Amino acid sequence: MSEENAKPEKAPDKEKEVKKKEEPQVPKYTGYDYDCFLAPQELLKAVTKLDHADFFLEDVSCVDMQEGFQVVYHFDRFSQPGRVVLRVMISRENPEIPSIYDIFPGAAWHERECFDFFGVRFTGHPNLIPLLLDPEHQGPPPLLKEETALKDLNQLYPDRVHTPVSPDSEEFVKEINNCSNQKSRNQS
Amino acid sequence: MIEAIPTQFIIIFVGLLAVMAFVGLNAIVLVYLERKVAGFIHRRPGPYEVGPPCFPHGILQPFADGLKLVGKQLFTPRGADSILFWLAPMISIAPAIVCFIVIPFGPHLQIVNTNVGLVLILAFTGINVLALCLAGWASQNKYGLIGAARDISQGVAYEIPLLLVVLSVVFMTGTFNLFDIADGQGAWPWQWYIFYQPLAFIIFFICALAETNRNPFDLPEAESELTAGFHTEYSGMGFACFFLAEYAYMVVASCIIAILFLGGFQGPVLPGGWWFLAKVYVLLLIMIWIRWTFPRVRFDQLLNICWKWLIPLAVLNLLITLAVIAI
Amino acid sequence: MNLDLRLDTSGDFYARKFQPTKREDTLILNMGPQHPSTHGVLRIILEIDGEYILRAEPVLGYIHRMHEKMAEVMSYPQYLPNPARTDYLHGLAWNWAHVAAVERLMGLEVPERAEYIRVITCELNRITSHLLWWGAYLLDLGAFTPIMYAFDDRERIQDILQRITGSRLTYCYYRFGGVSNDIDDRFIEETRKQCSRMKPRFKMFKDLVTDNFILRKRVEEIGEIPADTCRKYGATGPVLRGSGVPYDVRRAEPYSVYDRFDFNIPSYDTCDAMGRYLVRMDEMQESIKIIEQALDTLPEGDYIMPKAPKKPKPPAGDVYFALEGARGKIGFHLVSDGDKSPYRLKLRAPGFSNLSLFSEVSEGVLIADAVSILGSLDLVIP
Amino acid sequence: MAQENQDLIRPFADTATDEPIINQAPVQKILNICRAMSLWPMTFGLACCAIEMMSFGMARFDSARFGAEVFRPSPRQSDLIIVAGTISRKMAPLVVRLYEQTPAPKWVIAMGNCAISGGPFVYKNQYGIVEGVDLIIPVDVYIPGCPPRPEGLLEGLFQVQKKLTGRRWWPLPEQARTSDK
Repeated sequence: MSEENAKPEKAPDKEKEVKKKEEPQVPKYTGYDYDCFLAPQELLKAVTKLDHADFFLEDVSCVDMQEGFQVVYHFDRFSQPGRVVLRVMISRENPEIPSIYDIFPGAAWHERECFDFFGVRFTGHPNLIPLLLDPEHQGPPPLLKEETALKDLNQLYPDRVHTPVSPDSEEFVKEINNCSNQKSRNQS
Repeated sequence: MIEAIPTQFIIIFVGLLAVMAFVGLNAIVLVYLERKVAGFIHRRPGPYEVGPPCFPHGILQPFADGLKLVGKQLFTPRGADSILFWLAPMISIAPAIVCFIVIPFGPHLQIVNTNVGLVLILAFTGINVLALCLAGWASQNKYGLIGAARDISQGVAYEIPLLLVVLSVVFMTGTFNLFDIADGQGAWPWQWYIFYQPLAFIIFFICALAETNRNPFDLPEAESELTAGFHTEYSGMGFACFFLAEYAYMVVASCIIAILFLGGFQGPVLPGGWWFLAKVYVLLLIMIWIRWTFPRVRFDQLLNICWKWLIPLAVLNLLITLAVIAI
Repeated sequence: MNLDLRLDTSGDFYARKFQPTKREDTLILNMGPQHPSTHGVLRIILEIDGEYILRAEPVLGYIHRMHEKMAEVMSYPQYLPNPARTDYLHGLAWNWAHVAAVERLMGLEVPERAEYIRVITCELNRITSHLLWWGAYLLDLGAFTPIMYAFDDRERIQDILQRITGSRLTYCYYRFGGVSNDIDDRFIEETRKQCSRMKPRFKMFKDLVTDNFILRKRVEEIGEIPADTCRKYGATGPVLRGSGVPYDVRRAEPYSVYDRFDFNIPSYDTCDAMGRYLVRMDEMQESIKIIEQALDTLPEGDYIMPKAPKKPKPPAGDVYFALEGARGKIGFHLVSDGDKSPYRLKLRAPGFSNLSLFSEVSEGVLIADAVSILGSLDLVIP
Repeated sequence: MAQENQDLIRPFADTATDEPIINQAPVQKILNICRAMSLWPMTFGLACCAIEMMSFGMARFDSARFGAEVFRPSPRQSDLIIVAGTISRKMAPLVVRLYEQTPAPKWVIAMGNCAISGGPFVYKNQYGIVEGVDLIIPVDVYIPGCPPRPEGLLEGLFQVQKKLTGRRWWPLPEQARTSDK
């Protein structure tokens, strides 16, 4: 479990330099302090945990890829800054994911935006109507990619494991409590 | 044949024509003055280039604006009550003109000298509220409706301290006749009633700002809240009439203040008419100055000022006046 | 004559979704999209009882300009001029966010001088943004004159920036690995002069406007946003700092050379519009402090990395870069597949999150207060 | 591009207006001069260009000098519609409505590249904007720029005045410069 989250930027500086020489194709800096994949049904549990840990929602976005839609949730914290990113894979055929509106009401518009651009349906959202798009917009959601342009997870995130983490796991709890940006984000 | 028309009627007729010319001229001067003063406060030139070289500083700007408004398409919105919609600007401008009939501009410059001059003016200026109410209601526009509602509550509220303050002056002088009130004061500032009634003057000035819908009390047409308030739907001359009426009421209010508190046409050296004009224009300049300086108050604050402060103070002022007179 | 004013919004999609409640005496009012106080083209559907707002729902998207789609179509350098158009008041910050996200992804080093130049220009731009907000906010409150004074300073700063960046408003000055051209002595001199000119003017602004009692009555205790509401909605920037949380990206996750400067993060725990107002007024002074420090310690060197790639092809992966704009936290989530254009770009516009709490805050306030709250959020609608 | 999106373009605005009551040439000529000298713009900003439109009214450029001072928020009272910014498809019907709400002698300035042709936001498969405001309302003067400088907008105002009265009222910049020497 710990291996899949040991990302290059979390590594100490020396190792980072070494890795850069070995694999120049991996981004040096990602801006994430904790990065994990989640199963859709466990999203709400994880978000509740983040809420209790005083995180705030930065945004909700969506990436269209071969395996389906990757819905990305970014969280950060005021008191002890450290960015957590939750990634949830959902299928292209049935793009449904629970809405986190009840926990973070600020997610409502971000989710509506995803609905606009990708057609992802957020179950439990109170008002899932077009936000930015013209309600008379015709045709498929505009940010969907053509079949030929789709990339898969291994192409986009080489070099890491994509199996979901459980929000109950010790590691998740530890990471969200301890995450801070001291190392990975000092960029000067 | 000539005898069939009473002289009084001819005087009023000629006087009305003169007053209309005066109101029109005043509006033109005030529009220009307002923009120039605004420009001065904003540190920019204001109207400057319009007009041939023989009319520098954009003096012709108000004429261009006026003629342009005359040439604008008149527009009755769908769903509006067209009779009331077009009646409203007329009702707004007409009483303003009538008010000028009883105002003594100078010792010998008054069209009708009547014993109830002050009452007449207060009565006629009250009609403006009705006009704005009709305008807002008949134009089938929600902003207009809210503007009208604001105007009614504002107008009704501010009539009360206004009347109370006027009463205290009337008790002092014992007359409603504007000429007599002005005549009763001396030529020098310490002989004016502002010296005896400073509180009344302040209350009256604030009420006058509110009654004429000037900033900071311009809530019926609050631009950033209600786009243009009660005259949102008016184009061309309808809008111009409201504009004209606003300036006419400003002049009326300044005239009344000048008569009640600043000695009217009284003044040393110069003939009375000039003194009157000077006082009125100083008051108008202060009004313009206030407009470009202050933010707008909120609606409930506006009413609070009136009900919680001005009315009790006006009553107090009246009681003190009565006590002093009785003693 | 049709007097049933409740019915006439029915022709529109959003109005149909916004049905009036069962009460008979309410009015549905459409504020915008063309309304002087919604700053551009925001539309707010209000249900009002008299002048009290029962419900408010902002409708946006009237200037949705497809920035995210455009990023996928265009290559990185082609997309350079566009982020500034997302938030046209603080264009340099967006420009920076785009450039920096790509730099982080590629591991590009930026010369120190370029970082200093970026800080100076970005802070100048932040002052212009706050000045415009200040003028426009007072315009919302009915005072016309302050905006003229604000534009006086704004135009001077724009002249300084224009000489060096080449545009007045929608800047495209930063390049991958540096900035497009070096600053010269005249720029430094003019900036110093402007900084020393601004300082007494803030005192004048305070005496002239901030201490005005009518203004105080209009903004104090209006639109109280508790810090927890900010957290729930993800509000950042002056809105958050006006609620007593001194969170600033420049301090929380220092990017560029911000950790070398000494500046305060102003915050007021009154949570009301006055707090947000004062935060912005203080922030301008802090920006001047930063600019002066940066000018004093400006290092020599390259203004752009000599071997900066003209057509960058960052490696596959994703990056999240956040920086502090005038309105709050700007986020760039860039997903790259190793090609010449991004695979997916998500922009986090701070105004988006800040506006989403409006409907909660504006419940039960007067229309005039709603205008005041809306102004104090300082919106540039995405 | 235009052909692909033909079905999505909004209908053209209704441009019918009333005949003038006094349709005499000299009267109309005088009125036209007055109109040219008092063009009241509508406070109608759409995007970035709106900020430059604000600068145009502010102390430095001061449109008041040329009579275009009174920014009216209500379309009923304005003569000049400055379309300042990108017209999204969502906004297009409202632009048409605002145009139709403005009473008869009215002029339209398309300010900036977005209003002229869609500007930088035109690319393959774009889904959200109208490529040029002249597809939905008639335009009198186009001002290129992204955004145009306030001086450009002033020049656009002069062009509207020229269109109205048939002559240019203010000296050209070159002449102004030579007359200074």
